[in-house]
This record gives sequence, structure tokens and C-alpha cells, in this order.
Amino acid sequence: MAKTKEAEGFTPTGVVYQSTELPEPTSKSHKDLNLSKDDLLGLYRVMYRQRRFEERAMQMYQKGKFGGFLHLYMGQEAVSTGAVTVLNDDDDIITAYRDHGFGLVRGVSSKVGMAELYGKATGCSRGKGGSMHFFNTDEHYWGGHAIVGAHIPLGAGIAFANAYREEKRVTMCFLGDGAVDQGSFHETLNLAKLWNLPVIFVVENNGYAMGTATKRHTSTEIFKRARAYDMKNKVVNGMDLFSVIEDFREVVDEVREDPQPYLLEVRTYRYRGHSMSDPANYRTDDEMKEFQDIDPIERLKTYISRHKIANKDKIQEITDDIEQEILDAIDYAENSDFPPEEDLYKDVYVEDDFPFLT
Amino acid sequence: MAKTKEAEGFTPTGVVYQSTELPEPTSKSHKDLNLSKDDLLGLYRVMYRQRRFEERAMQMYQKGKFGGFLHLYMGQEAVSTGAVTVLNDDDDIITAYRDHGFGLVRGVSSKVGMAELYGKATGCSRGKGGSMHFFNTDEHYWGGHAIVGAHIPLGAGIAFANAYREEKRVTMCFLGDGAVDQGSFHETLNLAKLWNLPVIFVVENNGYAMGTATKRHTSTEIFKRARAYDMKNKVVNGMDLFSVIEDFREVVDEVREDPQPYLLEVRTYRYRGHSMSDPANYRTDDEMKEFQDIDPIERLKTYISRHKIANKDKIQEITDDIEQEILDAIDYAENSDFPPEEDLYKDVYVEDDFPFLT
Amino acid sequence: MAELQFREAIRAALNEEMRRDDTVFIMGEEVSEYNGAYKVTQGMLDEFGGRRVIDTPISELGFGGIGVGAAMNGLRPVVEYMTFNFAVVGMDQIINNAAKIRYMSGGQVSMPIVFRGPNASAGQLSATHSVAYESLYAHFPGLKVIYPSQPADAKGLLKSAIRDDNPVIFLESEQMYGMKQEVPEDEYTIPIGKAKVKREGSDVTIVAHGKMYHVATKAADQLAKDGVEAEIIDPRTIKPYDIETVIESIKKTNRCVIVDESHPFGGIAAEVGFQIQRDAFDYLDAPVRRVTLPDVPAPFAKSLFDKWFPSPKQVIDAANAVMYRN
Amino acid sequence: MAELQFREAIRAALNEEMRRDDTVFIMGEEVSEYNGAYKVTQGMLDEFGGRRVIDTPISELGFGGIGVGAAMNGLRPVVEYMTFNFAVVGMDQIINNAAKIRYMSGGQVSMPIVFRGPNASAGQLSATHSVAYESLYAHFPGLKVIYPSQPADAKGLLKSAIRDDNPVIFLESEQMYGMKQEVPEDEYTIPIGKAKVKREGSDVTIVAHGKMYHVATKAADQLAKDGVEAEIIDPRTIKPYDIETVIESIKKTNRCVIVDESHPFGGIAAEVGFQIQRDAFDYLDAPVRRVTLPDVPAPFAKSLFDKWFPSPKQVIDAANAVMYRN
Ligand SMILES: Cc1ncc(C[n+]2csc(CCOP(=O)(O)OP(=O)(O)O)c2C)c(N)n1
Ligand SMILES: Cc1ncc(C[n+]2csc(CCOP(=O)(O)OP(=O)(O)O)c2C)c(N)n1
Ligand SMILES: [Mg+2]
Ligand SMILES: [Mg+2]
Repeated sequence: MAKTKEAEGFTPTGVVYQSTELPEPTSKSHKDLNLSKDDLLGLYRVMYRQRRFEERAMQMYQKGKFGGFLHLYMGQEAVSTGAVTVLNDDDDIITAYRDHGFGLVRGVSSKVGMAELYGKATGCSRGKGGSMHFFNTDEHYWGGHAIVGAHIPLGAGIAFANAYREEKRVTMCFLGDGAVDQGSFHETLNLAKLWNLPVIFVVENNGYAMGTATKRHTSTEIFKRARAYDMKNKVVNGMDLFSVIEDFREVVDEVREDPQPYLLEVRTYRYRGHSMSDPANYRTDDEMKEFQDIDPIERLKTYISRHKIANKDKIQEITDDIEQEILDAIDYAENSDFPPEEDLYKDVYVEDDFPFLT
Repeated sequence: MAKTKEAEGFTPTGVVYQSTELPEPTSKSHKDLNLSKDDLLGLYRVMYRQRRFEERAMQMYQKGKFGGFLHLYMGQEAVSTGAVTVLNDDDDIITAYRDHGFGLVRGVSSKVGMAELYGKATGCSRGKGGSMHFFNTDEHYWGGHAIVGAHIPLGAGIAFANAYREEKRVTMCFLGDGAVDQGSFHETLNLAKLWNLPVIFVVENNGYAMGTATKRHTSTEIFKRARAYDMKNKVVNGMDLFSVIEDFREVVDEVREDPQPYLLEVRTYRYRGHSMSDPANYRTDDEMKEFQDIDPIERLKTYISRHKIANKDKIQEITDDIEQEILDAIDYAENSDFPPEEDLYKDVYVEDDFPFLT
Repeated sequence: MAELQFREAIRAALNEEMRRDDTVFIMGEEVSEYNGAYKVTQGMLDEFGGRRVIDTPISELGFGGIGVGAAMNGLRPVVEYMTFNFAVVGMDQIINNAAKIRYMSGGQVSMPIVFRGPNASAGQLSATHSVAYESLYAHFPGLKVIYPSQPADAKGLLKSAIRDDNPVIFLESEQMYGMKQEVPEDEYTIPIGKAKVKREGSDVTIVAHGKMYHVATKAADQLAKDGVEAEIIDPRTIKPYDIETVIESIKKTNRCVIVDESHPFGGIAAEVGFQIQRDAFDYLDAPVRRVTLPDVPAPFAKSLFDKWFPSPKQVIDAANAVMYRN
Repeated sequence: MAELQFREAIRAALNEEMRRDDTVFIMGEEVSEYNGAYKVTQGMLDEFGGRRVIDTPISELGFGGIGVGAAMNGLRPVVEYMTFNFAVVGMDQIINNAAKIRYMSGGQVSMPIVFRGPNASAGQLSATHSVAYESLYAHFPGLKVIYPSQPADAKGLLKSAIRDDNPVIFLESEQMYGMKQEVPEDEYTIPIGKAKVKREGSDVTIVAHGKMYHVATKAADQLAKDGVEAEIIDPRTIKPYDIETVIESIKKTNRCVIVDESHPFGGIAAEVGFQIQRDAFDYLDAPVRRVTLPDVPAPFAKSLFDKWFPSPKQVIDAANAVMYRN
């Protein structure tokens, strides 16, 4: 329950902070951003797919259809969507465990994603990884990682390999606001700067690390962390797709041209609790409403209507399409087989005849 | 061998950077700093003790009198000496493995220190720790720690305990420039700032982490690391005792009054290689000479003469005293017994009857 | 006697020790305002305030080390890891600093600190979140390691751990937090390092700790139906390990199965099995067998997870094997 | 054949593999400009340049993880830790990322990475700098672990490790770097996971790897003078462990001593001893014995260190014990 009593003790307690102040959204139009009408409809489809996938996944989880953790990305979809909009297909993406959105924008179909949640052999990680470990390396999507902060050096390492081969690929490494307090963040940023690695560290500051408001876990604004390394940095409005596209594009282009790391603090919001077991009592209904009022998907929909990009029917058509796609995905997941027992020993090592100890 | 070819590859190679630029030394006199004539002679004694202790220790090591690593502090003595000058006796000190100087200024006598180097039962850590683990907790000296960066949270924890008990003790946590690239540095600074711990992180930037010049291992000036946490910070001239005293005093007083962490970058120089096995080919003779020309002990000696604080004889007397003290210390160490075999099992656990596994 | 959940028993131990001694405090992720990720610390902020019930950032290395420093300087910290899977990034503070500083300083430094939290798997949480770390910590001299299986043991042992002047690793389990047991209402402690015979039997000795104790009892129930009387020993403490009690039992049964939630290589079962063959060779009528995880990371898929996790069936098979029953 | 120091054999393996394959590179503290803290990488910067021989800051977690990421994305990194004592702060990248990502991704990711450097004690370096980590890494599925005792093995095994598509931990020793041995001049590799009988004998089997191999040979020399013929097996690879070769030997000798530089709890000796009693129970005429470090951190003082470190005398005593010689 959100309290308001005075701070006492070491970590300030009891105070609910306004967790993220959003920069003004961009005033650019879709044309300014080089987006066609079709692009906009495509973006709507991609954003809505992520949303609906998770709404349904949540229902299925609540029905007990699958187990494990389930961390929902709802509210943050502009970030994943903006990223793939500006990246080349062979640019690299890696993120933490709140990863469904990134999977879905990077070639994991709703079917294969849902099957992974169900732990089926047809899942994007063959049922081995579950919700926290969506992978699709064929399309340069490197997962889905569950130890907070541990994938940050992996992102830099992926960029290192690209630089080593003198490929012009850019890596975007997404992480939560909670991960900036990990040692791995610091070590990696120093190394990336020292070695001029073409990697963009994107902190999705959604206001909370589990139940801890950003300002209760980190001693100052996150973008300032870059100053410790003389690293370029920027704060991005993550609730507005156009703003994300504009800022990401500028930074991606710059990093591709002049290889060096960048720190982006994207301010956004997660609508659901940290995971399914979190009632999110640490925040107020008002705060929630404030962000839902600027929902990125609704905002895009409104833009599409207002600018007469498409009529209501067209939007409804996409909505219905996705609805069906997700229902089909659930069917697919439910009808898929679990991995056979012998898969337990598969892919621990490369070889098929590794002499496992008993 | 110091090379000058162009940087190539990832970490810049081949370039010898000017590793530390010193801020101007203070122009304050000893009176301005509230130091009496006796104080100055005492300071000279303390500084020279550290120097001579190590010069002799080095000789004994080269003669094969004892084993292990030996990291010499020579050149940096103004830092340890300045610290104890401004700290109260119950303020806390902790440092890394280059720790003889701190031991000697905090109640470890030359005898007991030398005995520790020899691994004798009479040593300050009963021969269990050796050169890297001088301890004297009775006088609030918490060691001597050999894993780079690992003692940084200990320093904050010591300060935490003081804050918890509402004691006005200040903790000084010394670390090398190489340690600022460790995750522990980052995590601890964030925590210390978040919790307003009365701890001063003092980076002794002696220009090198082993063979790696500071600017080859860390992406920007070290004091800037503080900016990531909105932490107060300052660069200190570590080759001049008066400068160290002036700056440390100001900061210690401030932290005692208004508990909060501070980051100090003290620029200094180590005269010897990293450890006894390091020929230090990575730096130039010129650079070495530049720093030896402003040797803190010589500087104090000159000040004492020039300001007629004492005549040559008095200084010689102190020098001779110390010379004898160190020779006695060597005798003491050599004539002391090794710990008895049963000590192997002592102090692993508190209890004497722990059932050790075989 | 009151019936307490495992989490309540732990909380009771924490509350009692914090009331008793102002130098005891607890810190960790979500322990304070959120009342604990698994509600172990529920209500503690209200009672003890933010000075003694402290939320931390996700900085296991940093706050673990601050705990160690605070212990050196006179406090008695209880450091909670949300799970021990996350302690890995902070492990250096445990195995190098907490475990060794007393020794390296020649006994000048006391280290009264408890590191506690859930250990091992908790269902389908995939590979990084499912590791049993007791054998790893037990490997390092200077530490004590406790992994209780039941609320009453947990309470008494945690109180002893908090009062102990050595660093203690205290392992729990998300999956056991809800388990209930009668717990004495009067103040009590249980000595660290004493195993308990929890079921008597003369045919085979089954040694099982932590979550595996419950797998073992299921197996023993089934074995009893088949006319086999298993003796179950719960070591409760992993380090120091009470091998005497195990060997006493083997002198009677001449057969032993060790159930261990670790991977096999160098796990608890390996260690205990080694000691048994060395110290009770002549009493063994069959080799000691172990039931462990396979040497495979935790899979997510339920089909695989169920195969991965040690089952009563495996324990029964191993018991039958050491008794040379078909 | 050329006589090479251990460090030269390792360097030769690195050089050969880097010449052969441009995706192989090495990074670590002081490997480049300084030519290696222990001169293993001497001359490599000159030959391969700063793109492939890379100095790092003291950021074991960071550069270890960058290695893992680079391996995922097509390179074959060799990550040098100045010693494995320092890898502790970066261990998460090894036991969670390198070891498990292939599995968690359902086989999509390859992990061709070698983590190498000195392991275990190197004289009086005190408690934090003297730990043998092979049993810890061997505990985690997904890793291979190698700890050779001689230059020729080291060269052939390191080449195999670099070519292996799994993550491999390759352990060396500061104290062995200067040891010399004839090493074949022609290109060769040695398969991972094969033990070698390095001395034949019929009275007792002594199993010893890494630095302990040399302790074992000294003991065997002395035993031979006393008329006892010890067979020495060097497993060379710790994971997978070639238990068959050990058991073959025990079928002949019926007695076994394991020499292991780890602390006892769950060390290599515990694991191998457990397997022997389980799989060769009927061949054993005596319990398997182990010679390990005591369960005590490394002391500095020479008097204590010498007592701490396993000695040939202890091996001889253990051999006599399993042979029931006074
Ligand atoms: C090292 C580590 N410590 C703790 C955890 C448990 N944990 C999982 S997610 C999380 C909060 C992370 O918050 P944030 O980084 O802001 O990401 P978000 O959940 O908001 O996307 C915590 C504490 C973990 N997985 N890893
Ligand atoms: C975690 C860790 N990595 C590596 C080492 C090996 N090592 C010991 S000292 C040192 C250099 C440290 O340099 P710096 O921090 O600048 O201190 P200085 O030696 O200059 O006093 C290194 C790499 C270590 N002890 N711990
Ligand atoms: Mg967050
Ligand atoms: Mg330095």
C-alpha cells in the first residue's frame, strides 16, 4: 500500500516518488520521420500483436496452462517497436527477461512464442527457456536473460565481434532500471567506451525494479551514469513511438558512422505487476492512469484516425487479424508436444555422445 | 619497453600516456594548517619510517628472507600520513594490498610489521596474512585486502555500522586506480550515496594498475566517476603532504558534519614496480625522475630546513633513530618464531573445537 | 506449540533475535517496504523501522560486502538474497571476505553474519534460477552452511546462526515456505552441526536434507508398504556435517542412499558418500548410492523439468539397488 | 621434439591456433603490452597486433562477459584470468552464461570459448590467492574442465579446447610455468576427456592431476624404493572425467589414493572416490583414501604453508594405509 510517511532509516521508505518524468514527445509527423501510411499500419499491427499476445498469455497463465515466471511488457511496446523500425535486420538485439515484445518484433511468431511459454518443443527456444528466454539468433535476437545485469557484457561482446570483423552492425542492449546498479553495468560501460564498441545501452526505466521505485534504488538520474565514462547519452520518451523512432534513429545512425557506445534512458511504464505474483501495491492508481492515458498503442491509433491514414474498419481489421492470430497461437501451443524426454540431455554440450555423469 | 607507435586494435597499445597530472600544491604554511613544529618533525618521522621500512624490506626480500608478494608503497607516503593527521584515532581506515604504509601509521610498529612480512607469529596478523594483510583493528585499521576492489564495500560497511550506531566516526577507504573498473566500486558508490554513509573513497591514482597506465584502463578521468551518483569529489595532489592534509581535512570535517560519501582522486606515484617481480618497463625514466624530484619526504625535509623548524642535526637524529628502529625490527622479525603448526587450524572459526573435515 | 509456516518460523527467529539484540538488522532486495519477495519479512518494517529493515538495490556484491564490513565493525547483519542464484554475482564477498578475513587477520576480526535466502530450484524457472549451492559454499573453509527441511528446525537453527560469531549460509526454499509444522512456543535454539534421525528403520539409511528430505519421506512411505524399513537422517547442517550420526545408522542398516538436490559432480552426496566408504567401509554391504539432479541445467518445459527433478521413485530404486532387491 | 617450458607450450598452442583461425583472439589483464603477467603471451602482441591480443582493465565480470558475447556472435575468444582466484568476481558469466545459454536457447547458440589462467596456490600468497577451483567449475553442467600437469599435454589439450564448440575451463599453474618437457614439433591435439596412465604399477593406484601429479610422482619414487609399485593416473581432463581408466587400474591394484589440491568438501577426490566405491565396490580391498588440502584457508607463514600443502609424505602414508602396511 502506498504510504506517504516521512523517510526514515537508510533507504528512504514510505515515500512514493513520481518515478519517471517524461521528456516532451516529438512534434514530428510520420512523414518527417520517413514513415509511409503502410508503415504506420504495420507498426500498429506489430505493437498490438505484442499487447494482445501478452493479454492472452496472462489469461492462459491464470488458467494454469503453463508455469514459471511471466513478466509482461505491456506499456513498453513503443520501445521494442521503435528499435526494430530503425535498426537493420542484421543489427543485433539483446535484452533481459521481460522479453516477449523483443521476440515478437524480431521474428518469433505468435505461435512459436506462445509455444515457448507453454514449454513446448515447437517453442522459439525448443521449450528449454520459457518466458524469460526467448531467442531467435537467426534474426540477430540474442535473448532473453534472467540474471539482472548479466546480459550487459554479452551485448558489448556481440558488438565486439562485429567490430572485430569490421562489420557495420549496431547492437542494442536493453536493460531495466534496476540493472544499472549492478557491477556488470559499470564494468561493461567502461570497457565499451575504452574500446569504442558500437553498442547502445538502452535502459528501459519503467519506474520500478520490482517494488522499488527508481529513485529508491539508484542515487541519481540514470542518464548521468554516462558521465562517469564521458559517454554520449540521451533521455527518450518511451511512451511515444514517434519519439522513440526519432531518437533511436539519430543515435543508431551516429553509432554506425562513428563506432562508440551510447547510453539511452528511455522513460516508460509497465502496466502490470513485476511478474504475475506481484499486486503492485507500491504505486498509486493515479500514476497508473497517468500513463495509461498516454498509452503508445492508443496514441498511434488516434494518430492514424486523426490523420486519416486509415479508417476505423481498417484498424478493426488489423485488430481482428491479430486477435485470430493469437487465438491460433494458443491452439498451436496447446496442441504442440512437450519436448521428448531425451531432450533433457540435448544441447547441454554440442556433441551428442557426451558422457554425462550420474 | 616504452613504445611510441600509434594506437591500434581495441585497447590503445604502445602509447605511454602522461599518467597523472598533478594539481598545484597548496601554498599554505604549516601554521595555516595548524601544524606545530613538533608536528612537522613527527610527520617527517612517520613518513621516513614508511620509506625506510620498505627499503629494508625490499633488501630482505631480495636476500630471500621471506616469500610471497611484496608491493611497495614508496612515493605514496604523503597519502597515508596525511590521512592519519586529519583523522581521529577512532576513525576507520581500510585499504588494498599496498598496505605497509597504512599499517605503520596506524599502530603497527616496525617490528610487528616486519615480523608479518617474515610470516612470524609476532606479526601484526600473527603471520597468517603476510605483506598484503596488515591488520590492526584495535586502532581501527581494517587491513590489507588482496582482491582488487573487494574491500570497497567493506569500507562502506564499516561506515554503515558507525552510522547505524549513530557514532560520528568517518571511514576512509583507499583503493588503487585499477580498482575503479571493478563492479564493486560502482555498486558501493551507489549504495553509499543512497544511504548517505560517512565514507570517503580515496583513489590513489599512482598512474598504473600493474603495467597498465591509468588512461589505458579507465575511460575518463577518475574523479568523474562521482558524477554518476551526484557524489561530491575532488582531485588532490598526493605528492605534497600539506596539500593532502589541507584537502583531506576539509573533506573529513564536512563528512563528519554532514554524513555522505565523497570521492577523492589523489594523484601520486609509485617508485617501484608493481611488485618485486615487475621491472616496470612500461614507463620512462623521465617520468620517474619527474616524480622523484617532488618526493614528498624530501619536500618536507626541505620545508623543515628552509623554515628553520629544525636544524640538520635534528633531522639526522630522526633519520638515525628510524634507521636503528628498522634494523631492530629486522632482528626482531628474524628472531621471532614461526607460528606453531597447530595455528594452522586456529582462527578459521571462532571456536577451538570445530570438527574439521579431513 | 503453534502451527507455523516455514516462512513464519523464519520470521519468528528474525523477530526474536532483533528484539533481543539491537545490533541485528536485515537487508536485501524488497525486504522492507514490499515485505519480502516471498513475504518472509512481512511486518518487520513496521516493527523495526527503516534503520533495521533495509531495502537494497540489485547489487548483491555491494550490499553483501557492506554486510561483511558491518559485521567486522560490530553489527550482526542478516543479508537476504532474493535467491541464492543471485548471490553468484556477490559470491566473492562470501567465499573470500566473510570466510577468510578472520583467518588472514590472525583472529582480530569477528564475522557474525548470516547470508540467507531460497536455494535450489522452485519449479520451472529455467537454468540460471534453479541451482542448489550448498556444496559450493560448504567447500570453502570458514563458512558454516545450514539447509533445514522443516519449520521447527529452521527457527532454532536460524537463531543459532544469528548468534554465531562465524559467517553462516542459511538456505531456504520458495517451495517450502508454505509448509506447516508445530513449532514450540518457548524460546529455543538448535545447535549447528547436529543431524537428526527423523524416521527409524533398520533396512536402509536414507540421508536427505532440505527439500530432498520430503522426497525421501515419500519414498520411505512407499518402501514401508513394500516391507522395507528405511531410516531417514536429516543432517540439517551441511557444514560442519554430522557424519557420526550417519555412520551410526549405517552400522545398523549396512546400506545407504543419499538424496541430494545438487548436480552430481562434487555435490553433497559425493562428499558424504566418500566419507562413508572411507570411515565405514567394513559396515557396508553395498556401495553407497546417490540420487541427485542429472548433470544438466534446469530445463523449462514441464515434461523435462519433472524428469530432471529427483523423485521418490528414484530413491526407491536406489534403496532397492543397495538392498539387492530386484 | 623440442624441450619447452609449460608457458612456452601454452604459448605455442595459442600461436598455432591464432595463425590457423582469425576468429581466435586473446584478452585479459596485462596479456598484451606487458607480454603477460607470467609471460605466457610473450611476443603475441608483436605477431598479432592489438586487435587480437587485448589488454583489459581489472574487470573480470565485464571482459569475461564480453568474451561470452563475442563467442555467441561467431568468434572464438580465449579469456585469460591473471589467476582463477580473480575469476570469482566474474564467475556468473562462466557458470550461468557460458555454461547455460546454449541449453536455454534450445541449441541456437554456440559457445566456443576458453577461459584459462593459473589455478590454485602458488606459494605464500595467502588465503584469497590460493584456491583450486576445478571442482567448482566441474560441478556446473555445460562446462568442460582441463587441468594438465605437463607441457606436452597442455599444448595438445589447449589446442583441442580452442577448437571445441563448448566452453572450456583450462587451468594452469604459476608454479608449473617453468617446468620443461619434450614436446612434439609436429602439429597435434589431444582429445579432451582421456586420462593417461603415466606410471605403471600393480600395488596401488594413485590418481593425481595438475600440480598434484608431481607430488604423486615423488611419492611413487619413494614407494618404489620401499618395494611398492604405484600406478599413477593423470586424468588430465576433470570434466568429463575418464573414470573408466581409473577403474581399469583399480581392477588390477584393488586400492586407490586420490591426490587433490582442493579443500576436501566436495572436491575432485570426493567425487572420484564416490564413483569408485559405487562402480568398483567389489574390486576394492580397502576404502579409497584422499590426500587434499586441509579444510583451512591458505596461511601465509612458511611454517604453516608447508604443513597446509599436500606432501609426498601424505601420499605415501595414504598408500600405506590402503595397503594396510603399518
Ligand atoms: C542478480 C539478480 N538479482 C535479483 C534478481 C531478481 N529480480 C528479477 S527482476 C528484478 C527487478 C529488475 O527490475 P528492472 O531492472 O527495473 O527491470 P523490469 O522488471 O522493470 O523490466 C529482480 C530484483 C535477479 N534476477 N538477478
Ligand atoms: C579481482 C582481481 N583481479 C586481478 C588482480 C591482480 N592484481 C593485483 S594488483 C593489480 C593492479 C591493481 O592496480 P591499482 O588498483 O592501480 O593499485 P596499485 O597496485 O597501483 O596500488 C592486479 C591486476 C587481483 N588481485 N584481483
Ligand atoms: Mg524497471
Ligand atoms: Mg595504481
